[in-house]
Amino acid sequence: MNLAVRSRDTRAPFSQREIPADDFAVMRRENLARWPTGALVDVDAAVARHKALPKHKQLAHVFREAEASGRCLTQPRGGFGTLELQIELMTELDKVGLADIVPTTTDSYTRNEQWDKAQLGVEESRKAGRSMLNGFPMVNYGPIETAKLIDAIDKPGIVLSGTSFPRLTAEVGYASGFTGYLGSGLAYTVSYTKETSLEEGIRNYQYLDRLAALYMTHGVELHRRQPGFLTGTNIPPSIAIITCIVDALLAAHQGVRHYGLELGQTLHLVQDAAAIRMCRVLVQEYLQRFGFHDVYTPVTSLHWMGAWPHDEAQAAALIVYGGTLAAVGGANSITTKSTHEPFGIPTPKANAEGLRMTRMAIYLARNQKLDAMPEFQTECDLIRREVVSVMDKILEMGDGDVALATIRSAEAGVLDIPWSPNRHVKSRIMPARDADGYLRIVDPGEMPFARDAMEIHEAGLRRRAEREGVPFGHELAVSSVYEISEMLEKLMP
Amino acid sequence: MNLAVRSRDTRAPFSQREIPADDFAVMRRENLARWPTGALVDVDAAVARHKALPKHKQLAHVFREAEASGRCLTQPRGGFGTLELQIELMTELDKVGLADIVPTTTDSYTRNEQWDKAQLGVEESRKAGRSMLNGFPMVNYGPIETAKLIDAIDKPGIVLSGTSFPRLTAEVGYASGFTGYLGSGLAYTVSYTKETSLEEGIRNYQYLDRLAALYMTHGVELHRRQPGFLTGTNIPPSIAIITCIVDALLAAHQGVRHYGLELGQTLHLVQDAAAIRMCRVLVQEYLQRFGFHDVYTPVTSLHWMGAWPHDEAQAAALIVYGGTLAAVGGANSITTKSTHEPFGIPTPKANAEGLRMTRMAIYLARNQKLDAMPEFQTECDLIRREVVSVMDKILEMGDGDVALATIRSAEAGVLDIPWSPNRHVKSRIMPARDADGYLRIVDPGEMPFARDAMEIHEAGLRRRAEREGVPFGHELAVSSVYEISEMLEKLMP
Amino acid sequence: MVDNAALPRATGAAINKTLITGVIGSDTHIVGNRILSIALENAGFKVIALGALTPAADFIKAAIETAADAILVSSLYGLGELDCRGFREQCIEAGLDDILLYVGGNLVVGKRSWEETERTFLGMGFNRAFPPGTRTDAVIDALNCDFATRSALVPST
Amino acid sequence: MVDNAALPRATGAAINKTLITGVIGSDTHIVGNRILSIALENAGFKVIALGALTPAADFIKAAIETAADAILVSSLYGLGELDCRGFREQCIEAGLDDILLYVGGNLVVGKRSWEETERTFLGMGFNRAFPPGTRTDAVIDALNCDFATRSALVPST
Ligand code: B12
Ligand code: B12
Repeated sequence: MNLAVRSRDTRAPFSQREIPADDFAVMRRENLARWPTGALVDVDAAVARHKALPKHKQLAHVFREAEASGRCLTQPRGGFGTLELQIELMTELDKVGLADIVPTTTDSYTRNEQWDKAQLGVEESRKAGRSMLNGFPMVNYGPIETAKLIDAIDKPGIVLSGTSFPRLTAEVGYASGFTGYLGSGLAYTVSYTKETSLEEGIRNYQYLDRLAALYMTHGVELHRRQPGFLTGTNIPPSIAIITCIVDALLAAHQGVRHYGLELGQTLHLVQDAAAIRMCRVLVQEYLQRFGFHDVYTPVTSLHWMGAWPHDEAQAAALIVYGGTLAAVGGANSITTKSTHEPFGIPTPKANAEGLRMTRMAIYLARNQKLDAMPEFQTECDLIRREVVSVMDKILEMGDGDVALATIRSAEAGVLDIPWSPNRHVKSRIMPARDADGYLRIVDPGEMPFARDAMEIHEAGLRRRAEREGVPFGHELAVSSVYEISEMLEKLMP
Repeated sequence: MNLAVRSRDTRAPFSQREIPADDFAVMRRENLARWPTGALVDVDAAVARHKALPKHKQLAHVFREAEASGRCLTQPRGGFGTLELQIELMTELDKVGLADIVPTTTDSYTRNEQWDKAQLGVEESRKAGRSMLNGFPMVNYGPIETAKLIDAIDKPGIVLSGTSFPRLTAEVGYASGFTGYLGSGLAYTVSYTKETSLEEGIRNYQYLDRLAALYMTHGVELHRRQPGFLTGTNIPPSIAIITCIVDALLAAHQGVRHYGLELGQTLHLVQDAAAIRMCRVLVQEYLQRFGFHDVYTPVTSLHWMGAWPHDEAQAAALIVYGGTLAAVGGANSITTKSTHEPFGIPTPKANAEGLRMTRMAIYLARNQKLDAMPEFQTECDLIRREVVSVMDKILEMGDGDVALATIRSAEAGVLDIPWSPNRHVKSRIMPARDADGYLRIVDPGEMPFARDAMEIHEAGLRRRAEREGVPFGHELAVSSVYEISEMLEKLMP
Repeated sequence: MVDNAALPRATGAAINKTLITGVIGSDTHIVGNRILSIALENAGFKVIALGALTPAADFIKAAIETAADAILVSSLYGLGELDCRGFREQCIEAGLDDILLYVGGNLVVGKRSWEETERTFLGMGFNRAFPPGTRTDAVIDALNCDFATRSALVPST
Repeated sequence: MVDNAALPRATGAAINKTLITGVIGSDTHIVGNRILSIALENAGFKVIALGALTPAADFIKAAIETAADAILVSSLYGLGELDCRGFREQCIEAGLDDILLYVGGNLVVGKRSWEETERTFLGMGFNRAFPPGTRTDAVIDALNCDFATRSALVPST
């Protein structure tokens, strides 16, 4: 990682403010100079490329269309180490899996800006005849080569790159004709880094968001998206929604107007539907409060993000049920997994199969909604109380600036993330599944959740503890990490 | 088929009345004489065998236990042509599939009492090294050999034999230690025969029900069960429930007190939950009306009984969603299928996989109920109105006798079954899926459904016809036969 | 499907051909057979539908009585291989040496490769065998094609 | 799982052993590693937990500083094979010739046979490799067993 360059970016005082055009031009020049392919990024050419794309290959458009016709789009994940393998994968996902949105996941070296290591991985992969990288090294290939991926498919493409350092990858990705980009400063920094400060992570995503806004000024609307799944490990809806609000406000300040929100599934029919509803509602409320009245915020539901069972039959159940949850919950899209999830990166075939299972599940659950169900309303109210109590405290700490609010509240533990590897959050909050299958909070750490909400959480968890004859405490959280991955023989003997 | 003997059974005037003990003894003697293995059936020995079974191998007990703890039991189907293959299958279903109830499906020759043909099939299967029969020829093996099946498993066994001629198979099955037996006079006659009269079918099942009652007088409670799936082809809940009521009343008159009710899934979350609820409620209401206050009637939900998609991913979705529907609907058990369903009889492995997918789905949906949902209540009311309007007319036609009511109402078309091969029902009623995914009735034939109920059906169907630009009529029914089996590419392009 | 139910789809040589349909043996799967029969009729064929549970001999008897041009045997329940043994021989015995024989449905027990199954039934003397899931349009197309070929071989006077 | 969290489960030769844990390379999968570290500590081991994103060199440095008896390397993200290359050689260079080396997690990209994967990592000099889904009890048992064997080989004076 090129620390020298990174420290240059941090010159301007840290705030939520839009990066001024002049500063941004300088930042871009410096950024693009970090690896040879950066020189191939040209916004004018990229804008022309985007404008030449048919509507159905533009993700921003596809989302709005789908919402109008009440469809839930499907999107897998997937990245392999070479262009050839990646084209093969994307074609399979598009043609066999019927993916509505086709992804390119980058490899971990790329995510950490270790492009030299990634280069090695490409070569090793070519030699080994199989992918030695866990994703596609987009920066190494550069925008001209990478554009071939978009040419190979008949759907919109999205870049998935779980990192706090997206600046060069984003330049390459958008320039290549990808019309969507997943990632955000708060969410990814807490889930993908150990030492990186939230300030650095947020600055890097301010760059990316500012880049999307730059395309907008050229008449190209790009999709940006927040990965609310965080550490993927039993994230209660309120935690995910709080990070969605923070990241959405940060993005909106940079000029983003098409901002997706992701939520990992809790696997509870009612809780997931309520989470999807309240994510949409609450993010909009906070955006409006800050004067942003024109940000479109579709919600994506994610197949179970925690540990998966090894039995393929059980895994299939998670996939299909996930499709049901997304459809019933009214998600705008679902991000899918495969039966290979517990083992390793899926083959294209397994990945396409996961898509088809999900798609059929969506078809079967069409028209089913829980709106009129009292439990749904109760859960919506509960989520609102949780989010508002914490969110208002977070904002208060920023003296009107969301960026500062984020740093300060994380430091104080007011904003906290379960199971985070990052030193700059306390990671004291502990979630666990309760007696009725809701994901609840067994220990809020320093998070100022409304007292009456926490009482509901505790009651359900105490009932579970009692039923299982274990003490009320962290053990509930640990066994909840394993729960869904347990063999059926143990889950339901 | 031995017509001579069958006509002897029909001597007593046809009615709902319990077969007197003396008559029954004569009937049993004649019946058991029809194939050599009949001589091996001895009720005293059989009673001893049943009493020696541990509680967890007694289906009547297992159902009550499961209900008390709110569990939904799983049960597959399955039968192969030889004892060795059948033991292997049942062991796999028990140990790998974790089936709570282990089945033995008989072959079609056995069902039609063509035991000589079945014998040929056993020999052909032995030669070919694979099963040339579509089930286990239980009568040919006889009770002593067949008992080895029950010894091989650690769960209760149930006989599945779709036929109007169950008398000898039932004797062998119960004597072998099977504690459950599926089939009924009305339901199976309309779905498994062409020329057989309802009178004959009902008489044959009166024999079987009377046999179960005979065991009861010896202190052995056996599970009997009605196959409400009928022709498996888009059966609306009210049709299934009407046949459940008729067959339950017939069974209760013979002394049966543990009578399961089956419902094929409609694949609609709300409609299936309402169907399960109203099946239980309405059957009890009619039983009580006839003075039967102590019949236990658990409800079984059946995986999609119509045509299946060939794509295994799509089939997996039907399996998992089916588990969700059964669990959310509060079914006492679910009968499962596999991804091989559209092709042929599944391998033991595929069958066990279907069980595991379903079981995981049940686990995931635990605690989820729709009771408080207004749509659920509306659908329950609708089902009640449909059932009561037809059922009361059926009973009226019998002058107080359910058996006579059945024959007469079928003849008049007041009782009718969609897609039946049987000449003695009109099969004029035509079901189809409506715009919201509910199974509705596009043409009631002569069935006297309440007018306001039919208006609701028509409205939903007209909306679908309009959306698809097809006329309101039988085409809706035909395309609904194919619908679920269509490739995803067509269902949801 | 009966999308274009009203329009006769049987073409040229196929018009006015008589077909026997039915489900062979102890097989009660009537749904697909019924839909097929209706579709064939709507397509302009003359259809004698014997329904479910039809013995092999009844197909042949009906074919003789109606001077049928083809017999379409359905078998769904897994015993097709046993039920259809000797069907062509019985036709020949009855003097129906060249009658067009189709078979379709779920032809064997279990999930075997279609190639293997097809070979088995063609070996038994069926002119065509159809895999599970066959749609009615495909059957109509095959009939049109086969009747056209046959009429080309036997030039009409 | 931490069912019996309070009871030290390390037995005999394993008591008071020092273990280094961490997730190697650019890998952020901390959950399993954290649960494992807690379980090992609860079992009576002394655990130095380096956390996620730990370079190979840091494991070795920590092992030298604490005179550790074993290093437990986690790798989940699929680059384990690349990240762990030369790990044993680096240990030997640092004078940790015989230190017990375990590796676990999701060790390769994709779904390869476990036998093949295990062979690869044992070939790289790890004493044991653990497949995906390994529970903490299995790790504790293996440590107990290996420390017992080792102390039997080197008789304590
Ligand atoms: C509905 C159904 C039933 C209903 C039948 C109701 C009725 N009376 O019709 C019920 C529930 C009663 C039933 C019973 C049984 N069934 Co069933 N059933 C099915 C199911 C789910 C759908 C069949 C269907 O209606 N398809 C829809 C129609 C439109 O399609 P189709 O029948 O395939 O017909 C189309 C084409 O095949 C083609 N076609 C058909 N015939 C012909 C002929 C020619 C010449 C041509 C060219 C084309 C052609 O055109 C049709 C229209 O497009 C199938 C599995 C599946 N397909 O998903 C199993 C299936 C056929 N059944 C099966 C079995 C084993 C049975 C039982 C023996 C066991 C049991 N489950 O109880 C009994 C049989 C009883 C008996 N004696 O026949 C097996 C057959 C196994 C095998 N072949 O290896 C299947 C495949 C399920 C399975 N995997 O186990 N069944
Ligand atoms: C949760 C999760 C995440 C979270 C991680 C959050 C966090 N900071 O910890 C998030 C969402 C951030 C994530 C990100 C990524 N993930 Co991930 N993730 C998972 C998942 C679903 C569960 C992992 C988990 O927590 N398991 C629960 C714990 C308790 O189990 P465990 O980690 O296996 O540890 C136990 C044992 O393995 C054992 N053990 C562990 N270490 C060791 C060491 C020794 C010596 C021993 C003896 C035992 C042992 O003991 C532990 C306790 O029982 C797995 C798939 C799965 N397992 O279902 C994928 C998985 C590990 N991830 C994968 C990938 C590819 C990624 C990404 C690269 C791509 C992406 N999806 O964005 C990034 C990686 C980023 C990076 N630089 O590391 C792949 C790895 C592929 C491979 N190996 O071929 C997997 C297998 C999913 C898949 N099939 O694609 N992931």
